[in-house]
Amino acid sequence: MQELVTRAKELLADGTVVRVLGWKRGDLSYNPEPAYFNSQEELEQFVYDGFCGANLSKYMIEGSKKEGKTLVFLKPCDTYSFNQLIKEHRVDRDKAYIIGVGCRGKLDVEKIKAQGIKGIQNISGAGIEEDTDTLNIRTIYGDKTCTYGSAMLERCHVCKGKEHMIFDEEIGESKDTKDADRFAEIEKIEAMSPEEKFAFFQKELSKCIRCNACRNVCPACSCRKCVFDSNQFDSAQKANVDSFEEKMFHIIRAFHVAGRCTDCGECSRVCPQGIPLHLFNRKFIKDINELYGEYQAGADTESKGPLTSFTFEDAEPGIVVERR
Amino acid sequence: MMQSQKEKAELIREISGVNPSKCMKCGKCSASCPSFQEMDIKPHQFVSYVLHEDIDALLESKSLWKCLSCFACVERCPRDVKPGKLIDAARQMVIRQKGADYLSADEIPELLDPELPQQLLVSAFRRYRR
Amino acid sequence: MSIEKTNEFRPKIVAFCCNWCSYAGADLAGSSRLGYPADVKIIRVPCSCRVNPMFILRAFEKGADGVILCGCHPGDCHYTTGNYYARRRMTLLFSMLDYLGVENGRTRVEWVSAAEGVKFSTTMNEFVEKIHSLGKNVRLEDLRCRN
Amino acid sequence: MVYSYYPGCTLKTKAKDLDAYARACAKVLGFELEELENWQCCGGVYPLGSDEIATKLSSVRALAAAKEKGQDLVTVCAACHHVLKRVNDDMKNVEDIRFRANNYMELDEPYAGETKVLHFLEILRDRIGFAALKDKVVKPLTGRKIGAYYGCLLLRPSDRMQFDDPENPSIIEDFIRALGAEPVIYPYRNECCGGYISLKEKDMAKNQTDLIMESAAGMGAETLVTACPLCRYNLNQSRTQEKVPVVYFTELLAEALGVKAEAAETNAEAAADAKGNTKPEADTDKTEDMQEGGTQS
Amino acid sequence: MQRIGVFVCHCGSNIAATVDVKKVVEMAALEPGVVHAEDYQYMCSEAGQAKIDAAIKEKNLTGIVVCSCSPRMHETTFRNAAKRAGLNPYMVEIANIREHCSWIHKNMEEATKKAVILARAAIAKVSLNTPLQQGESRVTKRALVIGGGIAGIQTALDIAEAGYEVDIVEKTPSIGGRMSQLDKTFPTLDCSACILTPKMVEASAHEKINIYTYSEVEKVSGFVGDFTVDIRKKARSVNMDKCTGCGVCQEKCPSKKTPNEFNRGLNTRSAIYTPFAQAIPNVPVIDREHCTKFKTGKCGVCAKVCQAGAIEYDQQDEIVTEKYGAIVVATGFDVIKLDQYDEYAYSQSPDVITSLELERIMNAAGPTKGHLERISDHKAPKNMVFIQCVGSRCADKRGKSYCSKICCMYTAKHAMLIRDKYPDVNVTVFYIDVRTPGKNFDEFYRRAVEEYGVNYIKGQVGKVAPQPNGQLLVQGVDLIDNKQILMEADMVVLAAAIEPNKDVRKIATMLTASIDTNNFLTEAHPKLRPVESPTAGVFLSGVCQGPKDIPETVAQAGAAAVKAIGLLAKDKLLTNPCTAKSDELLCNGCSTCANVCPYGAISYIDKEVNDHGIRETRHFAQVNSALCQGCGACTVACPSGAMDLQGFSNRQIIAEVDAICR
Repeated sequence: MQELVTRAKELLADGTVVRVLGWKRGDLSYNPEPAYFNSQEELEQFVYDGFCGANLSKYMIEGSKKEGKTLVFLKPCDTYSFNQLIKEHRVDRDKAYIIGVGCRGKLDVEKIKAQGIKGIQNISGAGIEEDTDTLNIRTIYGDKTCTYGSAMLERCHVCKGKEHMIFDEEIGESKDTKDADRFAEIEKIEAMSPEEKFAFFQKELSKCIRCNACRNVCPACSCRKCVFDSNQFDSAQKANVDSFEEKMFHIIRAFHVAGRCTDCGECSRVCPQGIPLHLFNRKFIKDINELYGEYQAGADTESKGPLTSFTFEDAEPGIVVERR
Repeated sequence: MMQSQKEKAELIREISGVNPSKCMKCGKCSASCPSFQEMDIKPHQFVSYVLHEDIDALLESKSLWKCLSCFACVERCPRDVKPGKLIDAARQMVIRQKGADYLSADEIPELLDPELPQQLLVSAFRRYRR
Repeated sequence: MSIEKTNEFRPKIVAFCCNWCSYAGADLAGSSRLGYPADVKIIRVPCSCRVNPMFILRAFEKGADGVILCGCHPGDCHYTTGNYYARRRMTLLFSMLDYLGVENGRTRVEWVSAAEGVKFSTTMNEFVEKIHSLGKNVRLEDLRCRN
Repeated sequence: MVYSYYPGCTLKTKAKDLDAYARACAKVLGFELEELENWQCCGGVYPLGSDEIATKLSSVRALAAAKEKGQDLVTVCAACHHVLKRVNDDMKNVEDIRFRANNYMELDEPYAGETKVLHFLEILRDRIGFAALKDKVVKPLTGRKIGAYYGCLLLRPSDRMQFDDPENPSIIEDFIRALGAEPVIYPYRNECCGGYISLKEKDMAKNQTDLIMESAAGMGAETLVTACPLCRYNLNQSRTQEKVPVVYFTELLAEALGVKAEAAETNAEAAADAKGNTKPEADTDKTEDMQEGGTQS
Repeated sequence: MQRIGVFVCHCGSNIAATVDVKKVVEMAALEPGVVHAEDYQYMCSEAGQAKIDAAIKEKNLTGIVVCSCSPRMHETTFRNAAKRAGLNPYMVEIANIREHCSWIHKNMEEATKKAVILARAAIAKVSLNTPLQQGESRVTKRALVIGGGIAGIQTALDIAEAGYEVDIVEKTPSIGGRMSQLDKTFPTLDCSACILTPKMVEASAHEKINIYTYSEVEKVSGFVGDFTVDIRKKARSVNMDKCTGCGVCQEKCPSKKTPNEFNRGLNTRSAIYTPFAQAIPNVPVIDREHCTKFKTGKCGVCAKVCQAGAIEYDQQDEIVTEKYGAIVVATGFDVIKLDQYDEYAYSQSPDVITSLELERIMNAAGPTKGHLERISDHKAPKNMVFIQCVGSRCADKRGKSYCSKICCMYTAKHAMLIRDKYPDVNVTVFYIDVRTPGKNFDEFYRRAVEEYGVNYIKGQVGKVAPQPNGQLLVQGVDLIDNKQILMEADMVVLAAAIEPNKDVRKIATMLTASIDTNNFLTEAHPKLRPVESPTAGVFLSGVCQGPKDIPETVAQAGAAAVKAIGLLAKDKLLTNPCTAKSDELLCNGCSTCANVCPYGAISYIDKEVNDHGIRETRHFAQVNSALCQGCGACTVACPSGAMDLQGFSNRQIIAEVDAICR
């Protein structure tokens, strides 16, 4: 981590960049937050550890509007988002100095709590350089441990890989964390009866409080004004009355990012209600891969997305029934 | 049970699955039929009789027992009418009546010869008897 | 074979028809007097690609029991490519609805040319029959909006 | 490759040679015909009435048995092939028949036309290929002029049978060519031989076969080849002066593959066994009809 | 708030018999914004339009809904009425209560209910309409005719005579088409070549007509008034300017085994060839597939014998790009393949032929030099049998469902010509019906029967059996005598169904012109607009639209020309104002919309905007309304809803959905 700070200071000092976009220590050891650092002093607050899950790509939309270059730290998975934003002219490549940082999987404090560890005060072992598989957790009830892997975000178990898709320089090593099939969850739901499916999503989505955290964090949901906030479709934000509104919101949100979503998993990470929102996006990704050929949004900055291209032989919508 | 001509026509349509109104009266069925000479009611007339619900005449017709079910008429019909299936349906209607078999057990022995294959007997039974 | 039963479930069915093929096909069904149930109401759109998934969900939200989208046959789009985009969009949307446990069969895409009045009519008859077999759309309806 | 095999009643009685040659040839060609256990007579003709269920059940049983074994179902007799193929088609496509037949049958798993029904000739054409067959020929029938007699059962109705062009078929001609002989094309090769009519209306059948025989002979055929025992019987009843001998296609095949003699031997043994038995059909006859018919021998 | 007027049409009894129009008026009047509602016998009539006019003026209406027939029928009528009354024509919406309601429902209560709902949807929509202005686009004063048969030639001549430039694109090496293959024409029996050749010459000599033979349309873009077309000029391998048409190359060409397409494969031709003697241009092409020089590199005889040095083996295909204001499709027909009809032994006997083949046999320039003889043994026939409706009027897959229309007449023609020239030949025609609607047509057919003794038998043929003696045994039926007929014939002639040229589907796709299940191009209206395609600027000439004979083809060719001329005569076209429009404050500039636009109508600009007090330079989409055709693909691609379609806006469609589901 120190290496990142040192390099950032150098770049600030030599004028390559005028600010740094990174993560700042939070009030607790497991909740760092994205922040701009404008001086070497401010960088003292910089942190990069296992809890720095936040994808900084989207912040570069604003960063691109600021004067001068911004140094941004991107994990391998974040670079897909950044590429996609370049493709959509939402960020300015020339305004960014990208340091691709290593990643050994990102952590989710909820996963730790779910293991029955309560009253967390401090967690150690989450550092990026630390070569340990154990997290030491100090709680008001005494010290506890859990494995690094058991505290990892879902998305890291299905990691897209260690490569940075775009960068100016790379610092740090990454680890293979993939140990699950990305589409296993989707297939499980697909195999359910319609009643089970409906019940499953009803249960999950009834938790939604329409806080819009998923939308706000999503690098693909970068509209200046969301359709759900405008009167374009007479759908301006309404109070939640029933589950349909949530369904509609989440279906349309997933549809709007279909073919553009890089599966960065931020939506599920930030949901305060713990709704597995990635299940929507990943369903579209799975369908796209199966019906129109493998496609990874953000793998490059030129290719046409699956919903802006077609072939004469494309499957008919009736295939939905046939595949069942 | 006495059935009206209309009901019988309906039954023939149902058993055969044939819609006689598709016929355009080109006569290709009769032109193709190998048993044409032996038939009193010709294949194209058969379609017309069903259309006009004149079924009793068909049930008495000797054509029922002359059709080879070779499907030449079905294959070549430009309108997909399937006259052969109508004839078979009429034959079915006859043999489904008790005692109306066209082949009785008594007459079989004299029809046989040493070379005659099983298949022939089986087929004839299916066609002629309930 | 139209369904003309009274005192029972009368579905609300929205049919989006592209102006060039399917709307004309529906007109042809009309001028050929090829009936289909009055439950079907047609909305004219320039092209099948004009149909936003929002429209379809909106219809369900407001109590529709089925939504069908008709456009030109692939290769025959008046705007060359519109129906290809519509095809992908609808395939994904329908797949998602299926995934969420909404009975598939409530949504359908059919390509109907201007010359296919018969197809339009049979498609609508079939679709209404299908919706009848599925019954009222309770899974997607916003109860608040029902009259 | 192992296929389920449905020989049919005639191949167990009057057309044992058709069967014996088929088995011998299969061996040479590298596939196996595994006879279904407890198969029942197909009934000889396909019941045309849309309300006929009971008369189709024996075929469904055979089809379901093949499905259970996961094998394609092969027939040699044209009539059995016709019946099985069409019943299978009904089970696949006609909901009413499928529902009612399954209701009768009470199988563990409902049958819905999954089995593929193949005629022996289709195996030769589509699985082995006539070019490959040609390579296996050891005694080419060079110089022989052979007319194919298709009859109606293999070809019609073409949308169901999907066997070959119903008006200008070529599968048997290609077969004849593969064996090294010269096919003779004559126009009546796809006209009916009279079929079951020959039981009661003997003259009518003879009119038909006279036409076929004369046409074939006129065009220069020295042998006729067929896949159907009834066709062969009827053709042999023809009153024409110059009778063209009629043989089964499997016999020609066995000859060309060089296994005719040994197949004939086993066949003769079988025939001898059969003669010793006063009621040869008893073990295969499954229907009442058959037993009545069996009194003739 | 809009002030809406609703006008409900009875359409005589067409609507009023099934829909309670009074009830519709009553219910519509209750809708918000509706300040006027009335019904009338015929809204489209002058009196009906006057009512609309009066209501707009008296009640200061800002929008109107007409509940009537399909908008495809009278939308323009009512828009014009609104315009005359001073209302923007795009403030008009139509509720289709005829085609989509009264004509398909029987129950009055149901139909009325539905009509009310359709009216509500239209009212809901019109409440959100905004006045739109039509733009203008230019017209390129040049027409393209695809196909150089009699239809294409006639259309081109008529357009050229009106003073406009015309290009003909013909796929084969010469113009002339099917008509050039015919010997005589009915019902006057004049020689086909004698009447066609002068037209071919006239077309090729016309200063306004430019002919691309051996060429195909490769790509079409643009729209009415402004099409851009790529034409592939296939390499002819012969220099058109140098060639003198002497024909020596064709004589000397050693490769003469290619089936002669012009003679329907009845004889062969050389690899370098002109299809027929009167070909225009009279310049041969090298059929590279069959030319020894191209196959093996050796030969080159034609180049050696060509005095003019016109042979160019290294010619390449060339793409010419041209602009056109109007396009006429005249791609014609072919006869169906008969290999599915072998009960007639077409592929088993050379003496079973199609009527088009007979046409070539009877032609002096044909394979038999005009002598009627059998192809198998060149013997003169004694008995000929004609079979009608081979593949026409078929419900099954192998044939065509339609009547090919020309066969009855050409068969009568053939029968008559044969009986006239060879009185000892017996001619029998098996027919299902003899269809002779047309001036002097039935008289013609009757002459064949009465004066020429042609034996017409009502009934079909079941089988044609080639006999060992070379005869054809025809097994047919006489339905009048109720007898099966067996007759020997020397030749059998099949009236094969005609079908649109195979390439027409490709061309229709390029033109986005619609096509029916039989591959005939669809007309804009079957009765009232029979020569126009529903695609603006595309017109139909000849059999590509439906079976027709020569006089009908020529008549339609002229009609198509007039329609094209009517278009070319305009200096400007008014464009559809229902185009896409981007909201600059909502646009993200992501370019998704541009990716799906088929017209390249969307571009991006960087411009300073004032977004609720925030001034910043933004990158956003702009629609070129001259290029935009209003499909709406972009509106759905746009995630933010910045892109909307005028006249079919998101809110309008949603209002319709809500009204229907209410």
